[in-house]
Amino acid sequence: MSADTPSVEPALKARALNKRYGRVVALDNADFDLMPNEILAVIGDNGAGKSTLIKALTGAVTPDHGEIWLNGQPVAFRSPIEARNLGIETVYQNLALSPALSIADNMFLGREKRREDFFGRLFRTLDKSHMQKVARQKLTELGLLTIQNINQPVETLSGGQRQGVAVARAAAFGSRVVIMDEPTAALGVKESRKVLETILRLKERGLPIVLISHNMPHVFEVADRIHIHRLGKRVAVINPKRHTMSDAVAIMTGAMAPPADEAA
Amino acid sequence: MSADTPSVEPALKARALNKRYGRVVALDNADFDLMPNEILAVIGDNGAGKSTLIKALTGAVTPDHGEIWLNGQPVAFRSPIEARNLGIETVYQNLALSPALSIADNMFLGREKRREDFFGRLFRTLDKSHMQKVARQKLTELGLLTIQNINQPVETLSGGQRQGVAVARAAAFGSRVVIMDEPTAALGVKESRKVLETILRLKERGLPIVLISHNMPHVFEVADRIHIHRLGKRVAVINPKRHTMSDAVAIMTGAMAPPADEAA
Amino acid sequence: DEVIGLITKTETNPFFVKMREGAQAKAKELGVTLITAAGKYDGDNDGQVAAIENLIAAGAKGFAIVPSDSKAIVPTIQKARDAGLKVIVLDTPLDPMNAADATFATDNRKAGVLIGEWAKGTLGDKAKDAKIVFLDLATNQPTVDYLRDQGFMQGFGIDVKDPNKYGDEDDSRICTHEISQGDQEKGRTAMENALQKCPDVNVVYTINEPAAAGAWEALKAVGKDDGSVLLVSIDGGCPGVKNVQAGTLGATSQQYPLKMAAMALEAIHSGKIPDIDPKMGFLDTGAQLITAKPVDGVPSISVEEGLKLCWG
Amino acid sequence: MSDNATGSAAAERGLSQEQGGVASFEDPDRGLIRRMQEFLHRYPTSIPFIVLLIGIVIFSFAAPGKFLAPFNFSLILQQVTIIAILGVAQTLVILTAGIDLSVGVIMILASVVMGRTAVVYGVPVEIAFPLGLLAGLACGFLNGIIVTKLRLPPFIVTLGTWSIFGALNVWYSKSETIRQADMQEAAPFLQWTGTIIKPYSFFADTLGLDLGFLKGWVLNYGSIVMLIVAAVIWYVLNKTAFGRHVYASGDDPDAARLAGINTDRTLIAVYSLAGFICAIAAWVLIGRIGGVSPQAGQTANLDSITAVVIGGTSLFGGRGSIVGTLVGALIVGVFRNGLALSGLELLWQDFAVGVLIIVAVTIDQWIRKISS
Amino acid sequence: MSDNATGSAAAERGLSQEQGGVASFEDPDRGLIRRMQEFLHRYPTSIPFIVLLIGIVIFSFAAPGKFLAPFNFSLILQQVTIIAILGVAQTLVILTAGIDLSVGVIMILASVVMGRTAVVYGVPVEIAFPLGLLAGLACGFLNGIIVTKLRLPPFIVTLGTWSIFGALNVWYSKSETIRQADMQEAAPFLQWTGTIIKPYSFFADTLGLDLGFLKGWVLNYGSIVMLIVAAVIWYVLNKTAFGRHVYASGDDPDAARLAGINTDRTLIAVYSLAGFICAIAAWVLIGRIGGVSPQAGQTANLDSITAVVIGGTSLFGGRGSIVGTLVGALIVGVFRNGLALSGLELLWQDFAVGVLIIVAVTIDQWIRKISS
Ligand SMILES: Nc1ncnc2c1ncn2[C@@H]1O[C@H](COP(=O)(O)OP(=O)(O)OP(=O)(O)O)[C@@H](O)[C@H]1O
Ligand SMILES: Nc1ncnc2c1ncn2[C@@H]1O[C@H](COP(=O)(O)OP(=O)(O)OP(=O)(O)O)[C@@H](O)[C@H]1O
Ligand SMILES: [Mg+2]
Ligand SMILES: [Mg+2]
Repeated sequence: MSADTPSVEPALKARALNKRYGRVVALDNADFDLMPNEILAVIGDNGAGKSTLIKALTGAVTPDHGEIWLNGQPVAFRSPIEARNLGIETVYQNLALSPALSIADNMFLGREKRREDFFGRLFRTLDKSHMQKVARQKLTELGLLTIQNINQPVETLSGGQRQGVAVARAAAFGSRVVIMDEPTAALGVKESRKVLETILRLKERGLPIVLISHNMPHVFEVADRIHIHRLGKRVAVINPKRHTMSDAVAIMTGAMAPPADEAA
Repeated sequence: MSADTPSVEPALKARALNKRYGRVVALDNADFDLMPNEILAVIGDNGAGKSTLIKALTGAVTPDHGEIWLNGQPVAFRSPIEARNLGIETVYQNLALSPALSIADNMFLGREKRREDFFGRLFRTLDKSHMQKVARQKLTELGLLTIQNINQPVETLSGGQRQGVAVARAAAFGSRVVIMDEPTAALGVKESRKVLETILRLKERGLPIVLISHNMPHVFEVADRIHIHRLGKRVAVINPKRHTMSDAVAIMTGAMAPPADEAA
Repeated sequence: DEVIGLITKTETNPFFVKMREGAQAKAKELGVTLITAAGKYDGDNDGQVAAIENLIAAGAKGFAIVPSDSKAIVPTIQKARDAGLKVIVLDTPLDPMNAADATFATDNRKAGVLIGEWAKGTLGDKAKDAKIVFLDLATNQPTVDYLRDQGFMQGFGIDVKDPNKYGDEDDSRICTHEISQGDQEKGRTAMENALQKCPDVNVVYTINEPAAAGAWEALKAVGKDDGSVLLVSIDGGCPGVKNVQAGTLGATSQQYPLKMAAMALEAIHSGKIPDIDPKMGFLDTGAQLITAKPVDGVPSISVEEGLKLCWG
Repeated sequence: MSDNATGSAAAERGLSQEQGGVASFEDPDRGLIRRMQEFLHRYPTSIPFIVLLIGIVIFSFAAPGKFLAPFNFSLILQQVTIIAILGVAQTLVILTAGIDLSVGVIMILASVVMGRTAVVYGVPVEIAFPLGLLAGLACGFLNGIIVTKLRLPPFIVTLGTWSIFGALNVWYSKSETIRQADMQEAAPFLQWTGTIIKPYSFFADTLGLDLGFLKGWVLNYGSIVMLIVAAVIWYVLNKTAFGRHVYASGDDPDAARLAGINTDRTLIAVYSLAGFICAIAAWVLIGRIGGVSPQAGQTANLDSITAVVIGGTSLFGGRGSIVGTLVGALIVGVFRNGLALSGLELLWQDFAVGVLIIVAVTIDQWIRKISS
Repeated sequence: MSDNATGSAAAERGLSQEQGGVASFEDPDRGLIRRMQEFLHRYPTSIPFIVLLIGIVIFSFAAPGKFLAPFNFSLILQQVTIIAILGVAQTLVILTAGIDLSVGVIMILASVVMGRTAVVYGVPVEIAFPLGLLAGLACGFLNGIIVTKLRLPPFIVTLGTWSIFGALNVWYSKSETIRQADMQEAAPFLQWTGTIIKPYSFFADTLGLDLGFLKGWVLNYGSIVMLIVAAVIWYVLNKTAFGRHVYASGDDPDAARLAGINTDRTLIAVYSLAGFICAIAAWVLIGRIGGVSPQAGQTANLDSITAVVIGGTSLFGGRGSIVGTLVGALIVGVFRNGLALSGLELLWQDFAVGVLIIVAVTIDQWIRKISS
């Protein structure tokens, strides 16, 4: 199996992850490999277990069994904080935003910037204007120009604007791995394009990226490799240059057997 | 303006809808026309005001000004219930599901079926097994086969499964107008296809459908007319047969002036 | 192993805490097991009903109870007596009184009368145009509340109208009734509000000594701690008696919870109910007026004696 | 148009070859523990029963003999009846993400209306009793109207009406207790809930069955009223559309509204029903003490909320059950009774109640965790 | 691959022609009412002040003369001080979607520890006072630990610890009051918060300013302590990262955790801080009553929650403000004082308090609605 014996150490690797909820099996001996500085797309049917896989990798869910390695080191995150402290930044499918907090507050949640002056050092005063400026700038980079007020509570944003905030946050702070679970689902044509550009830009910065998406054209446009998830496990990893979209969809839905050389 | 003087009465019509939140203007004199038995797509940037438009049309939000007609009758819905009682069924972008209730409960929420026997008539006992059967069937029609337990609380479903439940509900119960706000955003390739098929099937049943989507291929595939929303108002209604996707996107983003004949 | 119960109105009121302590000491002396219980607030009938039931289940020989609602508890006490338990009522008699095997009470009305008479006597001629503030217990007037309040009025020479209810009097000397809940902090708040209404107050009746201590703080804050206001109370706890000694409290009626409890335990244990004056209907454990400034015709004891007898 | 659908069409070509068939992850391993887990997972309402059982076992050691006597269990049942009924009312309200601080005072007010109207004003009990029920219903209805029409937080509304109903209670009752003897004379029907039945004699006398294990076990009609109230509300919550609407309204009110539920009507019905149930509790209360004590019931709010929360219902609404509330009330009753019998000093009884409540809920949560 | 991107690429061709530029919907119409609306919309914390003002106006008619006197306002301020401080503690907890039923008893326990240790056991106040603060902190810490580590609902936890701390209070205090005179002798520092200052004389004597409008207005150090506590917590909530975490933890705890906030640590800190603030309230309480009364403050829980909720903080967490709580406490204080001065019968005062609370929050909501 090719994916199991890579020449370089994967940035993020998992073996035999299992997770069940009552009688529902969400992960069934799932494997995962993210190589350094690649864009890995994860595709699969609704309910295949993609989000659960991501959550297991980032400590948001504790797998029942299975092992995870970050850059070759075994890790066992007990909470998303631990993953984040090691530089893994994630856009969760449900976005993980605090509805009543403002856009700027949400962007910097958990890594607020203090003022650099006396007050900041002594009283830990936040540098709100700086954070607002940066937040505005990051959103503009993603083309979210219709946001009129950076202090608007997130709950008053449109579905797409909200997603933009989550993506901007991950893109701005990811330092080792960036994981995005359907980042463009609610986004418009223009904004989706910007997100893809952002992903490519992150790759240029040397980061590996995991992209979960149901949008095959997007996947095939940016992915270096495609992890196909089905019924709770990885069934294949394919090279988008050597397979068509229709092959990928066929494997994903079980219509086609995974290619022998790339089967996981 | 062509859209203003249609030969037949629109199924749903609105003029000069306004809605502001504090200093944010979400609807700015927006017009809307849905012809009988057509599929009308509504497209627009994130934050353009599409969802607010839909909410204003269905009573989920009360517009500050503006008038609405259903089949030529002026209406002023004070709550979504009134719209629903007149046969307008909506898939809201945030889905409007009760997280702790089961899939079957959610599908039949507000129109539960009673048992037909003595108990049902006397004690209003619900016919749970019937509702579960129908719910299962509707989900299967949408291709959501990975749902293992119809009594699972909706909050434990994957993002796509959840959306499937909301779409199935609207498709099953819409009797006059069906409105779908980004129904395929979280859906996989297969499931999206089924939703488009469902939309076409609803049209065959003689219903007019409103489809909000950022997926241009989907829009151009099924829409009879395309309402382009920008900065809180309708800027154009175009015929997908006479315009390209790139024209639509250009009008939507303000890069191109709306075509004179079809400008709203 | 003989079990005897003690049920008080509330758990934390020092009056009842001392009563329990007295009972505990007596129980040890007699070699019996004491089970204590209490209502959750003044007026909690249901808590006391449950406590009595539990004592029946525990096979107690008998119990002493300070009833929260002296009428409503009667059927439950009947049930206990039917089950063979001896019941001695403390402090507040039942209605009807003979529903218990015996009643060891302080006459709360009489305690009120004592401080009323003392206040009247101390004021002398000025009593005619006194301005009186009442700091009472609660809006719904639990038994002890109206007994003490109306007793004070009787002693002071006010026409009480309905003797089982305050607030219906029309004597112009009554300036206001305020609610203190017998709580020191609320006592202060009540007195502050009363002072706004009656700046020329010169007599303050308080339901208990914590309320009196709170009231005194309010008086002090406006400079009325100069003896221009007579503050009277009921209980006779050690802090209260010391306040009489210090002159912050004019007089207090002292009651004897430890004595009551000890006597009750003794009686239940021995099965010998002491003789009771048939005229009174209950055994009076006494209430004595404590003041540093005795008034003719009002029996009182000195602060020193009071300190020897005080309970907390 | 020619360039519409190529991209996604390309992807969807893959679908044509798809094979049907439902995904099946079904799991074969079903040992005893696994089956136990599944049972608990499927019937989470059984978990509080386990906690209750643990409590009973503990106290049968802490207060040997006395605690386990059938008569004592009868007592516990009688002691928790009122809180359990109020708990049912409170559960309804809490399921809608509300809270009702006025249940206790509604109960007292209703008992005063029933008792005083019949005994003091001499109105026939056939009128006084429904009048009391109506008073409860009206109080609840008022709560519901204010909550929905003025869109105020239920906490504030019921805090306000608590004061208001309390004042009305003092006004109407004049704070006068109605004695058992007077009640018996004027309106014995109101005391009916306190009537004791002995199941043992019942079976022995009427059916000729000698069910020895029932000896010593007594019951009163109040407990039966409680069970009926709980059963009816259980039925309403689980088997009728209204019940689903109650859950949905508390779970996510906005979603419920968008889904087409008239949440206002649901809430008004819930508060009214809760008020009515409080009036039934009033009836049971009269039976329990034989008369009417207008000062009672001040801690009933907190007690009823406690029963609800210990029973596993979430204060945030939408999740919980009536059975949980009954067991919650029983758990607290068992603790209090057991501690009282244990002969512990009052002060340490309080301490122990606090500890036990926390421990009980911890065990509950722990079983839930391992069963999922 | 050749068939990848055609579909969406076709659509995206439209983007190349796009013009930049931020969307601007800015609205020019800005009349007086509009500007007022915008002010309220932008500073929603100002709304409770308006309600407070309305209350003051009403009572200046209902109890003319007395109510509006500066001295009476001083009284109201003193009367609400303790509840306001406890309200600040309660606000912290409620912002995290919790509730603290133990604030009142923590306050009492801390006051007993301070007072009894100093007066009865003769420990120097320099030790006894910090010991009291520590006791409050420890109680809060215990609450926090149980809530987070055992994952129990805060309602249950603090209900349990309420019993536990209450028992400890009875045990340590022996229910014995400490008299003002004894306190004055042994530990006058503990009474310092009750010391009265007269701002008028202060300005007149030290600065030579004759600020006539200050005449009659007195203040005590307790009120100043309250303002300092409120200001510090306001600062913490609004200007520090910890404050953001408090809001986020209450708003949507799952989202906060996923976003990388250590919600457990935040919660433990919040409960500990709340306990500490309760101990400060204990100090103010000693100043107010001059000594220590182990039975005081039994209604403080409900009162503090009331202040928080009237101040506009949501019991579901994540939304609310300290300023609101202060104003909420003041509103209740004004109502109670005004009604007491109005000379209304006690029973109808209770009635009126209930009505006024509902009316106050209704007006608050109504202003909020028209301002949005
Ligand atoms: N309750 C609210 N308070 C304040 N602003 C709001 C509120 N609801 C919506 N808005 C604002 O109104 C504008 C329109 O929002 P809307 O949800 O209608 O956009 P949309 O066209 O549906 O966008 P998307 O495609 O991202 O779903 C946005 O700028 C949004 O921030
Ligand atoms: N907390 C839970 N309890 C029970 N079942 C769950 C829970 N979370 C997820 N599941 C189930 O696990 C399966 C996998 O869910 P997951 O969210 O990982 O799917 P997904 O691949 O991300 O789907 P989508 O593309 O729709 O987002 C689904 O069948 C879902 O119903
Ligand atoms: Mg997913
Ligand atoms: Mg939208």
